[in-house]
Amino acid sequence: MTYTVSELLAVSASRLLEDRRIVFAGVGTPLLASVLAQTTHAPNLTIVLEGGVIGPEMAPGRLPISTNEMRAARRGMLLPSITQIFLYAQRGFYDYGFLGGAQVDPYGNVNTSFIGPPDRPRVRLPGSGGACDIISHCREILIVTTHERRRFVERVDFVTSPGHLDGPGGRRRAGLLFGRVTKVVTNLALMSFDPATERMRLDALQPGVGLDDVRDHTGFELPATGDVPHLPPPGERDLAILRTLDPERTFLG
Amino acid sequence: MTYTVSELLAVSASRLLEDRRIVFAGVGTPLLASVLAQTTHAPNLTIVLEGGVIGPEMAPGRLPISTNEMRAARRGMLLPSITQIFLYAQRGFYDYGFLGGAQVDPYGNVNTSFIGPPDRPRVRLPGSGGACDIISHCREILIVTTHERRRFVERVDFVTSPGHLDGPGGRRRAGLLFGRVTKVVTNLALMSFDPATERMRLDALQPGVGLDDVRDHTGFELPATGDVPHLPPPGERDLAILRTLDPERTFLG
Amino acid sequence: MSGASFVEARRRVESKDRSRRDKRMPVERAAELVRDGDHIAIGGCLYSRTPWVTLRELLRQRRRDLTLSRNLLCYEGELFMVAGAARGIVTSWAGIGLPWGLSRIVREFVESGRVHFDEWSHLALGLRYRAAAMGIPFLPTLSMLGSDLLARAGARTMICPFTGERLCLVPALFPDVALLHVHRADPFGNAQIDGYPHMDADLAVAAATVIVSAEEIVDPEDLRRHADRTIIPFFAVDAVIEAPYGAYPHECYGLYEADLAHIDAYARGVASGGADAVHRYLDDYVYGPETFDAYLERFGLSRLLERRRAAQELSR
Amino acid sequence: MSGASFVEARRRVESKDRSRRDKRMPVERAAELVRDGDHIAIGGCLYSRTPWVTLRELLRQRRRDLTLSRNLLCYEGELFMVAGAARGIVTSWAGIGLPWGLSRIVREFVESGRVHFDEWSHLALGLRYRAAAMGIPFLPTLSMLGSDLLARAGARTMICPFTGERLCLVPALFPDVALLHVHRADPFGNAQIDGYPHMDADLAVAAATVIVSAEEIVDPEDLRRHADRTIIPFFAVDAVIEAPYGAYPHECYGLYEADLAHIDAYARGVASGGADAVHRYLDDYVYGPETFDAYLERFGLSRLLERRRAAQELSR
Repeated sequence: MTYTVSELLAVSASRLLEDRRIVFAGVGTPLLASVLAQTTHAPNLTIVLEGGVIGPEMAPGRLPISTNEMRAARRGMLLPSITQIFLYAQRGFYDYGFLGGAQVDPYGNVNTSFIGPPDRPRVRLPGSGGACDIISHCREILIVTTHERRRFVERVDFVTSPGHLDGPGGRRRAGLLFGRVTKVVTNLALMSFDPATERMRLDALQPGVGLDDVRDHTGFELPATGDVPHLPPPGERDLAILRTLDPERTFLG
Repeated sequence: MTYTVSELLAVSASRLLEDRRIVFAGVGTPLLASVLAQTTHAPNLTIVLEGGVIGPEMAPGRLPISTNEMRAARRGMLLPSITQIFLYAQRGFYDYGFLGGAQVDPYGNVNTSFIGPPDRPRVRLPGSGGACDIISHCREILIVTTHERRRFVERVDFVTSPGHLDGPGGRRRAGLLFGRVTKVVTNLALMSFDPATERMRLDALQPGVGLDDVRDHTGFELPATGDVPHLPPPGERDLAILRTLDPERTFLG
Repeated sequence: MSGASFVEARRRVESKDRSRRDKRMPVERAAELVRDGDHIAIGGCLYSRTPWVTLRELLRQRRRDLTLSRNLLCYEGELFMVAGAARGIVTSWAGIGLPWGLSRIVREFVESGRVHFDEWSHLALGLRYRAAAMGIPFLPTLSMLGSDLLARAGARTMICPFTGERLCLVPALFPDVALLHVHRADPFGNAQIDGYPHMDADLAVAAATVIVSAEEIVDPEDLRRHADRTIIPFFAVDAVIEAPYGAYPHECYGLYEADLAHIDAYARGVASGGADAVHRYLDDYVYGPETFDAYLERFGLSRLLERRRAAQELSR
Repeated sequence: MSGASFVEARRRVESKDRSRRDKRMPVERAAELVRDGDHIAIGGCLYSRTPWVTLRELLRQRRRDLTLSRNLLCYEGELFMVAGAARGIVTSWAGIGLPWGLSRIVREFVESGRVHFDEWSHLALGLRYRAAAMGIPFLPTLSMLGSDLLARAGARTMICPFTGERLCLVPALFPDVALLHVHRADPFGNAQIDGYPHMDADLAVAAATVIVSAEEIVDPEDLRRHADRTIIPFFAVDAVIEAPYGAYPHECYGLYEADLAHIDAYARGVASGGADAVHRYLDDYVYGPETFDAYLERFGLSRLLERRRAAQELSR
C-alpha cells in the first residue's frame, strides 16, 4: 500500500475527530480529514468553513480550493457572515480547529507571517487568515503539517497564532482563557504537549518511521515517555475514499 | 376650526421635519407627525421604527399601536433586528428622534423611569424603552408632550434620557459626542435651547395662548428673546389627513 | 439573577451536547429544562412572537424565583409576577402598549419591592445579549452615558484608549435559558424567522439552554434550500417544539396578527380588578386548559382564522 | 491610511446626503467618488463577489496612493501594486489560494518596503469593520491576545472591569470608500446578497462613501416583497451601478462560478513572469477594454454562460 504525505496526514488527522462534534476546517488536508471522518467513523461530525458555511456536504471531485466559494457551500445548513462564523468560535461552539504553518515551536506557537525579522523579512508569508482566531477560540487545536527541521524550530520568528506561548500559565496571562493546542500530526509522528511543561512530546510514530528520523527532522528536543508505538497505516478504504474525493489529486499530491 | 391637543402636537411637530431626512419615530404623535409630513411637504422623508422597520408606509385606519407589529412593518424596505435599528442610530444615520416624558427639565433631560426617589418611588414608570438611545444618538431631538407644571420641572427625579444635562459641555463631559435636543413642542408653545446656557427658552406660542399661560404651566423660568410670535394653527388639510389616518381617534384623542 | 459569569457561560456551551440530532419534544418535557431560579430571556418583542406555548407551560409547572429578561416586557411579566414565579425583571420597558397606560401590576409588585426591576436602555439591553452572543464580557456604547440608568444598572465607564473620550461598557448577559418562537425549524434546531427578527438570533447564542418553538417543523432539506435565511444554528438549540399559533394571542409576522381585542379585554380587566383579574386569567388560560390545543380552543377557531386572514391581508 | 477618526467618521455620515433618491450612475462616474489617498474597503472575500467592475475603473482612472483593505486579499491587490495605485494593504492574508502558493508580487512589493502590509487576524479585521458599523471606537476580543500581531498591528489590551482578565481591543476601521458587489439593488441603494454575505453588510455601514454594483437593478417594489432579505440600507449608499457579471472572473454565489482556469493562467503567468506579466494583464484586461462589456468580451460569451451553468448545477 503506498500513499502520499497528504494522504497520510489526512488519514491520521481524521482519526482524531470524534463523532457528533463540530470541526472548524480549512481547505486541503483539514477538509479531506473531516470528510473522511464523516464517511467512516463520524457520520454526525459537522464541518464549519471560514468563508461562512455551517454543515456543508462535499461532492466527490468538487472539493473547494478556498472556503469562500460555491463548492464549499454545497448543501450548507447556514451561511453566516465571516465575522459571525468566527464569533461562534469565540462563544465556544466549535470542538476542533486545524492549523498548519511555516514554523511551529515546541509550545505549539505557529508562524505564518514572516521568515526573518518582521521589519525586514527574508520572506513575507501570506499572513494569519483565520489561524490566530482558530487557535484562540476552538476547544482543541490540531496542528497538521509536514515534518521538516526548518519548520519545527525552537522559537518561531513571529507568533502569528499563540499555542502555549511560553508554557504553563502563558495563555492565561495573555488573556486566552479557553481552548488549547492538543495534538500535532505530521508525516513522521503524532505529538501532544506535556501538561507540566506544555512543551511538545512524542506520542507515536508514523508507519516505518524511526525515533531518529523524527529527531533529525525536529529543530528542538522532543522527549518521549517510555516506548513510542507506531500508528496504524492508512487503510485501503481510507485511501479509496480520499481518492474518490480528490480524483484530480489537487490536494492529495 | 377645532382640534385636539394631539392633533395640535402632531401638526406642530410635522412642520419641523424637513424633506429628504430620516426620522426615528415612535407610535402615537411622532408617527402621526411623520406621516403627515410625508403627505404634505416632505414626500421623501423616511420613517424608521424601533421594532425593526425602515421605510414603512402607513395605511390609513391601520396605524400601529406598537412599533413591533405587522401594521408598523407595512411596505417596509428593510426589517433589521432591533439592536441593528439602534446601531444605525449610533452610527449617525438618523436626522430626527422624538421623545416624550413624564418629566422634562430646562436642560431637556427627560424622565420616564421614576416619580419620587428611585429606591422607593411613588410611581414606577414603564422605563426608557429606546428613549435614552434616541436622545443619545439622533442628530436632532424633538421633545413633544403636553404642557403641564408637574411635567416641566426644574430638576427631573431621574435622568432616563440625557438632554443637555447640566448645561454647556455637559454632554461632552459625559461622553455624548453627537446629537442634541433642539426643540420642545407642546400644546402651549414651541421652545428651543439657549446656546449660551443650554436652558430652554420660549420661541413661539400656540394659537390663542398667552405668555402667562405658558409660564403658569411651567415649573421653571422660561425666558423669551423679544416678542414671542404665535404659530399658525393647524390647517384644514392637516387635520383632514390626520383624521383619515386615525379615523377611530385611537391616537388623536 | 444576572445570568452566568463570562467564564462559566463559555464552559456551559463547551460542555453541552452540541451535536446535530433530533431535538423534537413536547413542550412539557422542554419546560423541564428550566430550573427554579433561572434567568429566562424571552424572544420576540412586546406582543410579537412571544413564546406563549413555553411560557404557559413554565407557569403550569410552577417554576419559582425566575428572572425574566426581555427588550420590551409585555403582560407575560404580569402573569409571572402574580403567579409568584418571578422575582425580577430585566428590561428597558414594562407595560402593554400606548393605549393602556401604566401597568397596575408592575407598579404594585415593583413599588412594593416584591419584584426587582433592572432597567437598561433598549439598545443597552440588546448589546448585553449581543456581547454574550459574541463571546465577549462587554460591549462599549455611547448609550446610557449621562443618564442615571448607567450607575443604577451596573454599567461602567472607561476612557477610550483610542479617542480619549468616555464610553459606557455594558456587561454581557448570559441567560440560563432563552425561549424563542420562530416560523420554522428543522428537528436539529436550525431555525428561520420571517419579517423583523427582533433580538432572537442573539438570544439563541447568548443563552446556555435554548428552547425553540416553531409554527412548523420542516425537513432539513427544506431549510437547506434557503440556507441563507437560517439565522439560528442547531448547535445552540436544545429543544424543538412544534407549536402552530405558539405565540397566540400575540402576533407571528405574516401568519397571524395579534388579538388586540383579547389584549384589550385583559388590560381593562386588570385595570379595574388588579391582581385578582390576573388570577382569573391564569385559571382560564394557563392552569385550566391542560394542553396548548385546549388553550387555543378557548379563543376559538374562527378567531384564529380571522387573525390569520388579517395578517395575510397586511403582508400583501 | 487607517481611515477616518471616530468623530470625523460620524460627521461624514451626518453631513452626507442620506436621502432616498435615484443613485444609478455609470461606473465611470461612480469611480470619481474615490480620491487619491483614500482607504478603500473591498467587499466579498478572496475570489467571491470581488467588485471587479469598480476596481477596474479605479485602475483605469489611475487613482494613486490608495490603501486597500479586505479580509482576504486576492490578486486584485497585485494589480493595484504593480499599477502603482496602492501604497498599503490591510488584510489578514494576501495571496490567491492554496494551489498557487506565495504571491511573488506581494513578496516583492512588501519585502522591498514599497507597500505597507498591515496584518490583522481574520476576526480582528472583521471586528474593526463591525466596530465602525456599530458606531463605536473599538471592539473587545480574545483574538490576537498572546500573538505578535497585537502590538505590531496597533491593537491595545485592557483589563476587563467585569472579569479582571486581559482583553484585546481592536480599533474601528472607517474606510473612506467601500466597494460592494451584490446580487440585486434598487435605485436607492437598498441591496440583497444571496448565499454567504461575507462582511459586506458591515462594510456598507462602516465606510463614508459606498459604491454598490449589482448583477441586477430591480424595482423597489421587488425588494419590498422580501424586505427581510435586504441587508444594505439605502441611506448608506452613494452610487448604484448596474453590472451583470460585475465580479467576473471571480464568482457570484448562485449566478456564476469563479473562472478558475483564468485565475490559474494569471497565477502561472505571474509565477514565471513577475511584474511584467501583471503589466501585460493590466493592458489586456484593464487599460485595453474601454468598457466593462468589452472587458467581458475578452472572456467570451460561451465561457460566461458555462460558468453560469456550473453555478446553477452547484446550487441545485
